[in-house]
Amino acid sequence: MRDPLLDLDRSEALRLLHEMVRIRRFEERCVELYSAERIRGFLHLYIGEEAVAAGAMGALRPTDAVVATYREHGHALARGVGAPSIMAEMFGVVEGCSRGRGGSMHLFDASTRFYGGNAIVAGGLPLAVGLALADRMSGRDGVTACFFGEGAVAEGEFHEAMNLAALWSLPVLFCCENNLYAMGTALERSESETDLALKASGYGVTAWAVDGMDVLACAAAARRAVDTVRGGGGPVFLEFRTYRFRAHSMYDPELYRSKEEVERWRERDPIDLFTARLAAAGLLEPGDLDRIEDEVVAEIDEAVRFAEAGTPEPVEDLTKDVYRRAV
Amino acid sequence: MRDPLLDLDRSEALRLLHEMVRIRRFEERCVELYSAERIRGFLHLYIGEEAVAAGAMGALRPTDAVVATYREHGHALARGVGAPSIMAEMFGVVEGCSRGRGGSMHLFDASTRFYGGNAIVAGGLPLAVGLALADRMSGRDGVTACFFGEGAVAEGEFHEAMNLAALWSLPVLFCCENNLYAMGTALERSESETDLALKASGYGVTAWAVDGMDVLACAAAARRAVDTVRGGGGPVFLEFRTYRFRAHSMYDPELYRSKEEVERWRERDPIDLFTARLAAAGLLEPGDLDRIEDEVVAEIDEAVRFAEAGTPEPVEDLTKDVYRRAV
Amino acid sequence: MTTTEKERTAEKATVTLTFREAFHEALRDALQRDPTAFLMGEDVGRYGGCFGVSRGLLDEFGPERVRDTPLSESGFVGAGIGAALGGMHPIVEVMTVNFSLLALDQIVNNAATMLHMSGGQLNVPLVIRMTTGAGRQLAAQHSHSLEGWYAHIPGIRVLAPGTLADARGMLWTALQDPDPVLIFENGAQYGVAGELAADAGPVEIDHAAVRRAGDDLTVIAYGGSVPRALAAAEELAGDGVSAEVVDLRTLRPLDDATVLDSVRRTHRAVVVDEGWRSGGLSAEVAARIVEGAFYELDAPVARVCGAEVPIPYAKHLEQAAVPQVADVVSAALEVVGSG
Amino acid sequence: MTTTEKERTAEKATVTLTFREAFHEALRDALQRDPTAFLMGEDVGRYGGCFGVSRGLLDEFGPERVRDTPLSESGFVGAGIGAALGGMHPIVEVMTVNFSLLALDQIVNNAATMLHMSGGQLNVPLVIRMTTGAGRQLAAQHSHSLEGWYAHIPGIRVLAPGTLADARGMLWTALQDPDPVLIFENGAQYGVAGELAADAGPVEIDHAAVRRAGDDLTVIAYGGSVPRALAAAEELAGDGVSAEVVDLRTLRPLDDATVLDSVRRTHRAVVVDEGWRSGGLSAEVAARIVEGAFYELDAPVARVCGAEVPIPYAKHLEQAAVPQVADVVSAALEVVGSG
Ligand SMILES: Cc1ncc(C[n+]2csc(CCOP(=O)(O)OP(=O)(O)O)c2C)c(N)n1
Ligand SMILES: Cc1ncc(C[n+]2csc(CCOP(=O)(O)OP(=O)(O)O)c2C)c(N)n1
Ligand SMILES: [Mg+2]
Ligand SMILES: [Mg+2]
Repeated sequence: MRDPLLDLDRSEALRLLHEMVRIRRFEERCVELYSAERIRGFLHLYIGEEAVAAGAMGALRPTDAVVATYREHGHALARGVGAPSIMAEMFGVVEGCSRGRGGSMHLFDASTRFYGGNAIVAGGLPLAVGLALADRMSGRDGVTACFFGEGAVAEGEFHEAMNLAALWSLPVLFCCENNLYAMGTALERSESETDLALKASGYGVTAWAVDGMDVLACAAAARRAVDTVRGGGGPVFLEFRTYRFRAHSMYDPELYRSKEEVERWRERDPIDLFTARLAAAGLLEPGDLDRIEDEVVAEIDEAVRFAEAGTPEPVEDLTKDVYRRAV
Repeated sequence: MRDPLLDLDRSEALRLLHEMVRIRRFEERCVELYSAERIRGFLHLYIGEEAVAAGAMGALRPTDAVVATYREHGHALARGVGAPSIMAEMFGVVEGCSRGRGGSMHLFDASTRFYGGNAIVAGGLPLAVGLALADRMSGRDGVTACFFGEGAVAEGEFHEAMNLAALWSLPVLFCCENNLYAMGTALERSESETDLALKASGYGVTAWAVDGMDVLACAAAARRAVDTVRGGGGPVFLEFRTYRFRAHSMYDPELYRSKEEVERWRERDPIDLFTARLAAAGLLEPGDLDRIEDEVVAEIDEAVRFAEAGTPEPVEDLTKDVYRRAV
Repeated sequence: MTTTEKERTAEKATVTLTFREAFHEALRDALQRDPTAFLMGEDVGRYGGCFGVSRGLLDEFGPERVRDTPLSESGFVGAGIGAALGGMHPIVEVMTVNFSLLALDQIVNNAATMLHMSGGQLNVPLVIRMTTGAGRQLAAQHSHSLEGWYAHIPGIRVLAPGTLADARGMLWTALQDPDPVLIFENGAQYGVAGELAADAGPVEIDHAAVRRAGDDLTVIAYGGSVPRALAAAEELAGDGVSAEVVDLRTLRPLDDATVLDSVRRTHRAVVVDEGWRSGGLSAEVAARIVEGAFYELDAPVARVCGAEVPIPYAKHLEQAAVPQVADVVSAALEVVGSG
Repeated sequence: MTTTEKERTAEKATVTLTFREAFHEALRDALQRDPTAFLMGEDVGRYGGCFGVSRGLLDEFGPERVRDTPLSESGFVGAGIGAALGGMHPIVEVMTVNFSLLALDQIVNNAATMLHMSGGQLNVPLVIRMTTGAGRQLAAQHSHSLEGWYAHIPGIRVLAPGTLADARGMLWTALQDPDPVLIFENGAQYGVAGELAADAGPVEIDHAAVRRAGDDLTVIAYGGSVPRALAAAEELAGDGVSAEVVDLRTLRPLDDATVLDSVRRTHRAVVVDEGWRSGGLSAEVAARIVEGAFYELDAPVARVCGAEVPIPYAKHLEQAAVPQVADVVSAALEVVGSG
């Protein structure tokens, strides 16, 4: 395959870099805010995996749909859910994208067709099948992109959803983020067949693996996959080979992997890799990185200010929206 | 592969024939007894599929375990659960193998390690994994044979059980009885990948397909598979390609398949095929068939008499055995 | 029109049909009138529905709108939720409540939570139908009565039609409801026939109904227990006891106002519930009566429930395990005789 | 021994530890003493347990007996049932009750039915542990309190340790029980420390316990609500109200004798239950009190329960959604003031 870098114009290159840096810094700010006890509950960071969301999301149209997991800040940001409303969500205020009821694990945004934020592993996959079915039955040409970790592959719901999507040839893009661990469980202790793309092809689903640390590879794979899916070729399964640099959540002593292993993977930091590649190709100008960092900091500062100024939902509204139709 | 017929002595040949005829006539008697309202509830017949249970069960030892479905009369009979106690079970009397509490779908017999009789499709598969795990952890060399229909393959529990068994290299023999229909749902409307052995191999499980109408093929495959499993080679998946000649249950108008299709399959009746083959090979002597039929009828008559003489469980015992340890 | 003519018209205006037919008509009507509606589940199409309810619908509406699914309860219930989020009105059939346990994660963690958890953004206009109940000698794994148990979950509505009118009329209303609705069809009733207005249509799904007026006690029932409660009331009338029968109809949210109104008049209550007693809906009804009408109660609330056992196959044991008319009658007599 | 020596010994004879440590000790003890016991679940080994309960056990007992599983709740719970049938004593950890819905088919249709359905042949000596409860801002899909809901199922025992002694002592007894036992560990309690007898060991699992004696009313609680009930009783004592606190301990089978004994003396009852109110265990307790002590009741049984909403993330909303000490106090005062 032709090096996708050659097809890239500078603005698209910078957009991808910006998106990854934005996610990285956002997550880092979350850590600080967690330590400061402004964010609470479970917090799962996307640090190390930025290339996947940044790369893949660009292949989608606004009319497409996205389903994600509890590790979804990056997906929400890349999809266009505003940083202020995500931050406000984690501050637990009504200005949050889920009115402060969902927190970090349950970002929802109807306007960008961002359907969560699902905290049951593999629980989002059947939803994605249904969203795709609705598109198909309504004659719309939407694609539903469903993100999930490799740990989800062992769940029965993965199996049922893959089979349904393939059997009915539905427009679902399955984006498996294989970061090698499900909490502390390494892939080889979770799957009898660790080649996940091979496993997926057992459903008759077109599937291939992608270097999840290479944002261009992610973007190119997603574009190709989305074209297939939108063109009526049925579902596609992409295995993004990536790694999370941080603990599973804020409570994880990381007993299950060595510091050396983490360090080795950090050498393939997707942001560093891409920066170096752009520089080498002459696509990065002096000051680009600083400008991106400044923009990102400004955006995140603003998001935090917005969240801090937010309003807690009145306790009287606790039982609102259990049902849309009240009796 | 060498024709297994050539390895067969006459007594083994007649045993297999006898077992198939026995199951067939037992099932036919069940139909009569259902019409006579002596058997009630759901009744699923094994007619057409006899070669699978008759063939496969011979590969097991008494110390092995068997898990089956609601279509399990044939398995119970072939495993050595007495015809009288099976019949009594369907008459709902305490002489039944489950004291009349289980009926047709829930035959249990601890003494032959026959663990049901599971009426939730795919619900038995995780149990089989656990039984095999117990054998392994206890240092026993038992094999657990788990029978289920091809419809079960779509269930999440199939996926989870296959993966667990393969991952932990457990001694499970997965016996998939592919009779092409799950109630009225044809395989191709159920599975995106209709080659089930191929699908199973996606778990890293040794798998192959067998002509389920050929009792010798079934027996040979099961022997080979059990050897592998018992020898520590991990689970094996056998796809037995078979067909049910009757309706799914007693309430099925069979709108989903044509009479012609059923007729075509009836031409491959496993009993007829085997009889003809034995005759051609000179292994069948005049009178063999009649003697088998007579023995079988006598056994079934006796079973029915036994069941008819059975005792309904006293109503006071209804709540007995909800817990083994009463408070 | 002469009186006789009027009578004849009134006569003409009813039809005799079974619960199966009533449920079928409801489905057909929904698929005809609501272009976003579709039916999905195991064997709803070619087989005609495991209990024959959807027979013929595949021919009329085609395989996209009458969609056979593989055996994947969690998968297709979840897909129903997704399709509802995507703007459709799915009617998902889970053959029976027994198998719905496989889909419980989707129902509880997704369908029921979505609207609230998303801050009011995402409602799930989904209907899930399933068969419930014992009485057909199907034994432990095929005889659960868990509709009352489902009623514990906030975010879903739970309907239990116990009359032909509700069998015919609840689906449409449920389908137009913006929230997920579970409809429990009593399996033992499918073949039961009765009279229904020829123009019967949608019914409201918010209130319990008094099915028979009475003064001496209130018998509260739902679903398959409604006919038993009515039969018991008839028998009690012979004994000089006037029983009011309340059909809960909707198990969540529970219309306790109708129940309390009745009990405040009769001062005595018997709850009939085919489900297991401990932690069943019967307990909730009893608790609400105590909370709302304690000082008007002349006797403790009695419960007639399913025995706390896995339902056995043998007929006499199964019958002993589920409430019978005689059990209701004797509980009622005891309640009326005490206090 | 002099008195002082005895006192010193008595002092020495307690240890300070957290619920997490108590649960850990129970596991360790079980694995040491019962060679057929093994622990199986997601991340019980290398990760050390999602809440740190099993940390260190992998090193001590090895990967066969402390078995990490893939994310396959139905699969490994079912495998636990099978292993129990095969003669082992599996301790299956389902990380939290929220995920146990994925395994509900195995629990309800297999574990709970097997013994009865097989005519008494096949018992299932299985223990399933899981974390339950809200209070840590984990939002709608991670905050369920469904132990009371599970108590609806005949064939299983349901335990809800609410004290350190029970956290330490229930597991062994459950493990030696011939029937399937579910143990619910309250997640918000893991870090709570207290005093426990140094030689604390197995406890019986059949009876409720009076945790504090009182005369004016009975407060009934379980699991994570026990400390709240006790705190409320303390506060009520300041108001001159003497509250008896009953800890249910075992939710199925329910020991209503202990509850009724108490209520017959106090004539008033408040049930505290973190679970949703409608159809929750609180309803069953209320119904049983009415059935067993109606004529001795001076006021309606009150319930202090979780709000009927998916639990929200925002702290103030979450706190408002689950019963607080102040809620118990005010319910108690109302009950005592009425009737
Ligand atoms: C059904 C279910 N079981 C267990 C959990 C607890 N849990 C949360 S995240 C997680 C690991 C998931 O790993 P993976 O799918 O690889 O995603 P990653 O966290 O690596 O992005 C587990 C076990 C859960 N949320 N849902
Ligand atoms: C989980 C579950 N869903 C649905 C059913 C209803 N049902 C009983 S048998 C059956 C078909 C199963 O087909 P298959 O596995 O191929 O076995 P076969 O009956 O052909 O032997 C169905 C859908 C069930 N028993 N369990
Ligand atoms: Mg992972
Ligand atoms: Mg089949």
